[in-house]
Amino acid sequence: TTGGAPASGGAGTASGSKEIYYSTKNSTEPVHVAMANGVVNAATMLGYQGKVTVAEADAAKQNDQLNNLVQNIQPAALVVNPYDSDSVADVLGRAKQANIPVAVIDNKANNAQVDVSVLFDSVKSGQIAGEKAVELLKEKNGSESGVVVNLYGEVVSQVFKERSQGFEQVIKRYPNIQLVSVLGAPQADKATSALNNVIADLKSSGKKVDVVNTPTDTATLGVIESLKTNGMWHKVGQPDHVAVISHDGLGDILHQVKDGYIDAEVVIDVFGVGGIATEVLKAYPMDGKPVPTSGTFTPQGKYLNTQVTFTKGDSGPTIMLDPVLVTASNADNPLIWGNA
Amino acid sequence: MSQPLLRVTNVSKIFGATRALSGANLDIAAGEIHSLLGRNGAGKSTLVNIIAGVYPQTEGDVVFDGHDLRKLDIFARQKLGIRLVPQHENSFPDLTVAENIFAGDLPKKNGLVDWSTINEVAAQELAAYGVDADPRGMVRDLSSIDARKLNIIRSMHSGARLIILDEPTTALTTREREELFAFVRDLKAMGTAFIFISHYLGEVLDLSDSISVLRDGLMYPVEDRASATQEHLGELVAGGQVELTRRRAERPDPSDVLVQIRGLRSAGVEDVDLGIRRGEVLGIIGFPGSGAREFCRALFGADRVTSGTVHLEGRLVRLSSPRQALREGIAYISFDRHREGIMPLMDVNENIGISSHAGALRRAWGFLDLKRQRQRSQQYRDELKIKCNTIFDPMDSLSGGNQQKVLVSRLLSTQPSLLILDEPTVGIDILSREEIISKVLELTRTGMSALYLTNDYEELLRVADRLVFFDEGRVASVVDNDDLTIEQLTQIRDSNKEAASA
Amino acid sequence: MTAVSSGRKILDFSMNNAVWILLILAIGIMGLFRPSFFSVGILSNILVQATVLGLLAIAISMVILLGDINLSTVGTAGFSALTGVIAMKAGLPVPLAILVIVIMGSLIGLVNGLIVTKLRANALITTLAMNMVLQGALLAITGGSSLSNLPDSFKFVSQGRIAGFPALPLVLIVVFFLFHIIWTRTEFGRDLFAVGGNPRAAYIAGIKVDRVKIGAYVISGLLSGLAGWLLAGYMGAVTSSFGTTYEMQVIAAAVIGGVSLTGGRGSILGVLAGTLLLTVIQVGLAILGIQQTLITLAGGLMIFAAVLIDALRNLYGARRSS
Amino acid sequence: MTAVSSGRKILDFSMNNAVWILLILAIGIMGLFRPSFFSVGILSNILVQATVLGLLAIAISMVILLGDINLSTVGTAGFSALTGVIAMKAGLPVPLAILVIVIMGSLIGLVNGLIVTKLRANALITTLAMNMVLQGALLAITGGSSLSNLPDSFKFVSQGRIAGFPALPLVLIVVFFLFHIIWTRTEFGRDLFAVGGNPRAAYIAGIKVDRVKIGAYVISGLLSGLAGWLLAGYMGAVTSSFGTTYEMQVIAAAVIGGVSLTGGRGSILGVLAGTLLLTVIQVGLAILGIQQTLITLAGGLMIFAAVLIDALRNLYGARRSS
Ligand SMILES: Nc1ncnc2c1ncn2[C@@H]1O[C@H](COP(=O)(O)OP(=O)(O)OP(=O)(O)O)[C@@H](O)[C@H]1O
Ligand SMILES: Nc1ncnc2c1ncn2[C@@H]1O[C@H](COP(=O)(O)OP(=O)(O)OP(=O)(O)O)[C@@H](O)[C@H]1O
Ligand SMILES: [Mg+2]
Ligand SMILES: [Mg+2]
Repeated sequence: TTGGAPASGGAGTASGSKEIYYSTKNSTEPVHVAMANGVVNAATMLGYQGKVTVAEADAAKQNDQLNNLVQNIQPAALVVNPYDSDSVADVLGRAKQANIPVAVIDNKANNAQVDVSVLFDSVKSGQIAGEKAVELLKEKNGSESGVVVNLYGEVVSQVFKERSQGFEQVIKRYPNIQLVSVLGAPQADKATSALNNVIADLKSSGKKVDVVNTPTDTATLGVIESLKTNGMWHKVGQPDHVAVISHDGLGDILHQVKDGYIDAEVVIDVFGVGGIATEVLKAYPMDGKPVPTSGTFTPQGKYLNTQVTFTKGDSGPTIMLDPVLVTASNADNPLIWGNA
Repeated sequence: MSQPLLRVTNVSKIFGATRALSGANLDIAAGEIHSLLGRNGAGKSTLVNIIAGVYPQTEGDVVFDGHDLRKLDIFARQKLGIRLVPQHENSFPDLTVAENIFAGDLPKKNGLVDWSTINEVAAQELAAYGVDADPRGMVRDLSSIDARKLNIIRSMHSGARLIILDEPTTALTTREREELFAFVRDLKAMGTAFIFISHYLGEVLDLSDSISVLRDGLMYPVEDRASATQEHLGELVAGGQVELTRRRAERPDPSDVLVQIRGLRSAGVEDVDLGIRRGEVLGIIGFPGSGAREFCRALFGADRVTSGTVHLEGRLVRLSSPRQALREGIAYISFDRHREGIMPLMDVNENIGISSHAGALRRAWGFLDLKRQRQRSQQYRDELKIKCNTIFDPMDSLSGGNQQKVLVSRLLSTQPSLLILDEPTVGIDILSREEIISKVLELTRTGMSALYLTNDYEELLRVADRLVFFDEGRVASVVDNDDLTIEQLTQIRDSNKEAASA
Repeated sequence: MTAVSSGRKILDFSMNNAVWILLILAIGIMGLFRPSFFSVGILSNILVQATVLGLLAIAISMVILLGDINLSTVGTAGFSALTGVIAMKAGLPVPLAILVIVIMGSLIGLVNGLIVTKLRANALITTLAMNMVLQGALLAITGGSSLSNLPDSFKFVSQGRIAGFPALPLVLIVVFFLFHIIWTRTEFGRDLFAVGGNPRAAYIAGIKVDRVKIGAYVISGLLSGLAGWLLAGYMGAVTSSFGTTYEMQVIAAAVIGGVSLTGGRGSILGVLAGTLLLTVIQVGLAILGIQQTLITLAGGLMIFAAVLIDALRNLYGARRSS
Repeated sequence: MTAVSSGRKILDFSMNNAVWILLILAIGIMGLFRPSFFSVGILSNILVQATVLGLLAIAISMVILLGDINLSTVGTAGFSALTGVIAMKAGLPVPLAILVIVIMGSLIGLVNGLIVTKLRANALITTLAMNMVLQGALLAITGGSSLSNLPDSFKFVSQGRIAGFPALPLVLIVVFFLFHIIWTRTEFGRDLFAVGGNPRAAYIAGIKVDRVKIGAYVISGLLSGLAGWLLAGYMGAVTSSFGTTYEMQVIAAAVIGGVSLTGGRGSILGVLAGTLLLTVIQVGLAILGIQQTLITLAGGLMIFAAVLIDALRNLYGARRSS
């Protein structure tokens, strides 16, 4: 088998493996299932076999799995979605020593240098949602005022944290908007209960919710039920409509956007993040070339992002993928993972 | 006579490597009281457990009232009227007294449990059997004697036709035994049959219509019931002559006081002053609640001492815990073997050694001297003739009596100056009893003193140098045992009681 | 004299009703910080949110009373709800789909019960493994996505109103009343306590120990299935992380409610108090707007406090009776 | 005759060593599907990954032997590691920081022990609440982010090699050997088993029951702290969800390894076998590249199978002796 001795020169991989591994942080959310498919499909397109290991939302487990991959399996390339940005640094260093090309996607890796990082700009997602919320308030109430509920997610998730942060940054600019911030994600029942409580709480002071934002679609499923039970589930445009803004791009939620119940969905390029990372690995390090830190890259596969830009980040060359705001008009775009 | 009520034919039982029964035979008619005698581990409990359906026999037949019991489980046998009263752990501490009596067969009205009937009937039955307990109170709060009686009431109330009493009288007072026998006779008169297991030959002769002896897994019916005597039964049980151990004539030196107790108080003990002489066996007598047992427990640190001093060899001893007491040279065997004695999961070797961990078996760095432990266990096994395959047999595979011998070994091996024995021969066969007693007496000759608490006055009078009578938490009187008789003893005990209440 | 004895009486009373007093205290404190806590809306929300937890708490209590434990209640709820929803999506009428859920829950309970009684396996580890299997199966079948768009008739009890009042708390009340009767007045209920208190004595007393145990497991599964249905209806979906918010709370509710983990001791009223206490803490923390990173800690400290107070209560009880 | 008895002997042997045989079977099966499983690399990885689980499994076993349970081992590991790392970042030298971790673990154990013995609180619920508090505190202090950039000297044992062989398994071997000695040959160890088997009898036999119990909890905390240090070193960070994968596995490893949940029975060799079995299953599933949504299910089924086989082994043992 592979002796573990790194090949000299650094072109290509030591093992000659035809496998590209994707280490995902969890398999419970559809987003991550789709993201894994992005890697697997790109690998297949490039003539490799795409394989997936799942860390089941545990940093130590992901470490174990990555160690196995780096030390024993030695795949042609490794795409990693760190469950915990800080705890993968050591093992990624070992991958570098073993000359395995590595891309980090979705969540960044701190204190590590990798061949490429392909990331979502989650703060920007939140900001886009925030701006949409302000716009909706203005349409409804004639000014930037009203009550906005942000159901934030469990704080261990960096993405949820940044989405909330971006959202609240925007909302807090407007003194006449009342922001209610409450833990209500990612579980649907948590969202239902949290929103029920907020609605009851507001009601006792004679107020009503105007906009609800959640950081993820599973929570939005719970929001829908809460609005239904409270008799607040109406179509866009009806007088008692409560605006809902969500993130991710789950099929069921896209349907609600199309049907005119949910106002907007901030969609991230889920297929693109893994696909583009895999394509970049193939085009540069697997071909013996360093990844540039400027210029553009045009992926062969079809993704929401048709062209991306290299920048220089803390962990080396970085590509930031832009989120896309989806409303009723563009909700059936087949490149949105939830429509696949 | 037609068919007997119960017929046991050629029943054998093998537990792993142990042959507990080989070909037992037994016939019992309705209204008959049949007693089973035998040494510890002879197979008595095994036989009755097989009859009741607790576990199956290896071979042989049991027929009850024309039904082949082989095909019936414990529930079906209970429906036929077979009821087993095992000796221990048979109540529900967190259920009420009334519910305990009816558990398994609760009266119902409209499909729901009929609590008012349960409480009423329970109150009647408790009164009928002389148990002074609130039917709505928890069994947890009952005295252990009352809890035991409750067990018996439970099997008697439901129209049983054969009641099996496995050592029901251990640790009962004479009066309580009489009460128990009275209702056994009442039920017998109504046609209920009994199997009665006991190691007390006197009461067996007193109560039973017929007797069998189990020895080495074999069964010997006592042919000539009418002319049987205690001596005769004792020989049958032991398989030879039993020599009764007696105290030597010469008494310990009254001026050589080993333990001096002054003003001792604890729960149930009020101001006890007492001197224990070196090499003396001091018998302790008192009704439940008189403070006799409580005194023994306080002296061992098992109950908290609230005031008073104890000097041993002139040295003030601290009685903060059993561990401290053992360290000071005071050892205690509890009357409650299962809760306060055996370690069921550990082997015989460890059960013997456990109280010496901080003493003779201790080596540097908290290590134990395992080799020494094995040697000592082996020695006690041989001396006290503990019946087990090896000293590495788990404790819960030993019969009750042999477990008791292990506990005696445990405490003797701490080489105490003062040994407190609380019902040490409960459930022990006559031969083993003499073995234990003579071991204790032998040690008193080397300077150890013993407190001996038992309801078996015959035994007490054989071993004690002096007797201490307790009443209302105090020492009522101290009497030299100069060939006292049981009658004299009970007379002193009862006159103390009267003097106190006068 | 009278002052002393009435002081003692008050202490006695508070110790015996510690959980209820804690509950009232908790509500009072929450209300102090946020008066809206006393609004009908929030109080009825608490009852609504207590329902699923309450059913699961009775489900686990059925087994804790035996002296065993059932760690698979949440997994059972999720997997049963899933099968029912799949059957419904495949065309089964709603009432039958609900029946499927409840039957599936009971079947899982039956399997647990058989393993524990017939193979004499340890309950804790068996149900722990069963929970992993069920949650794993949920994940495998949903493929990580959610089943949503459930019909209104399926959600009626979870979201509907009867005379303007939410229907869910009615379920809570009916089920608690029913189980109060079962625990105190039926033969099965009393046998349950007897078996939990002393299985050997129960056996000798002619109680079919294995049958009672299996029955308790089946009912535990049935209630878990019921809770699964209600939760699915409440959040309008079966998700792959179904019910995980309840995992720790279920045991806590039962034990804080005074169901003894050694078996044979417990009351339905206690379980209700434990359930309500935990729900009030949850809802309160959410409404008070505690800083996000502190929520877990605050919740943990509250449960910890409840555990300590419960321990003091028991210690006090033991002191008094000895 | 001889055929029958030698068949019986083989059966006896396999039943008594069920976990070891399962372990060998698991390794064999994994190797069949993927021959690389037998490489020195993977086998040494298994040992590396078994170390943290192994230490936590002994930690929980110390308390399970008492008949109690300690559900706070993972929380203790995380919180202790956090305090040490914070102290280190504040300037404390590495060896002292490691000491801080171990002392903090022991202190948490002490608190658990005192609550359980002096307040007579139920261990399961106490340690469950303690775990919530510790994990909540970890989250509150880290604010949801991680502490990384740990110095190499801190990580030496976790990541370093001695004579080309990873250092971590050495810790595993040393600790297991040490605890084998403690359990079988020391006064404390034997007292532990006695207290677990019959606490009241142990008291009367002169054992300081409370002290032994508290000692067991303290050692349990100490080992958890040690595991926390090693895990922090292994991952190179203290994260806010530190160690949560181990949560279920810790109990499973101990119980599959034959430590009786009713107390008083267990062996270190069994715990080792349970630990290795679970690790092999984990590593194997990862290496086999099982479809991601099936992994939880597959893991659950494997543990379930181990539980069933263990139950059959015990049942067989009981049959033999009666
Ligand atoms: N479950 C068991 N496993 C192994 N051996 C057993 C078991 N139960 C009883 N024995 C053995 O069977 C034999 C008969 O025991 P049994 O309990 O019937 O004696 P016994 O006559 O009741 O004694 P005792 O007078 O002490 O109560 C003993 O050697 C005992 O050790
Ligand atoms: N079915 C069984 N399985 C395992 N152990 C048993 C079984 N039956 C009895 N034993 C054990 O064998 C020993 C003897 O049992 P037995 O029923 O004879 O007790 P006993 O004679 O009533 O004890 P005691 O005399 O102390 O009351 C006891 O330690 C008991 O725990
Ligand atoms: Mg017996
Ligand atoms: Mg006996």
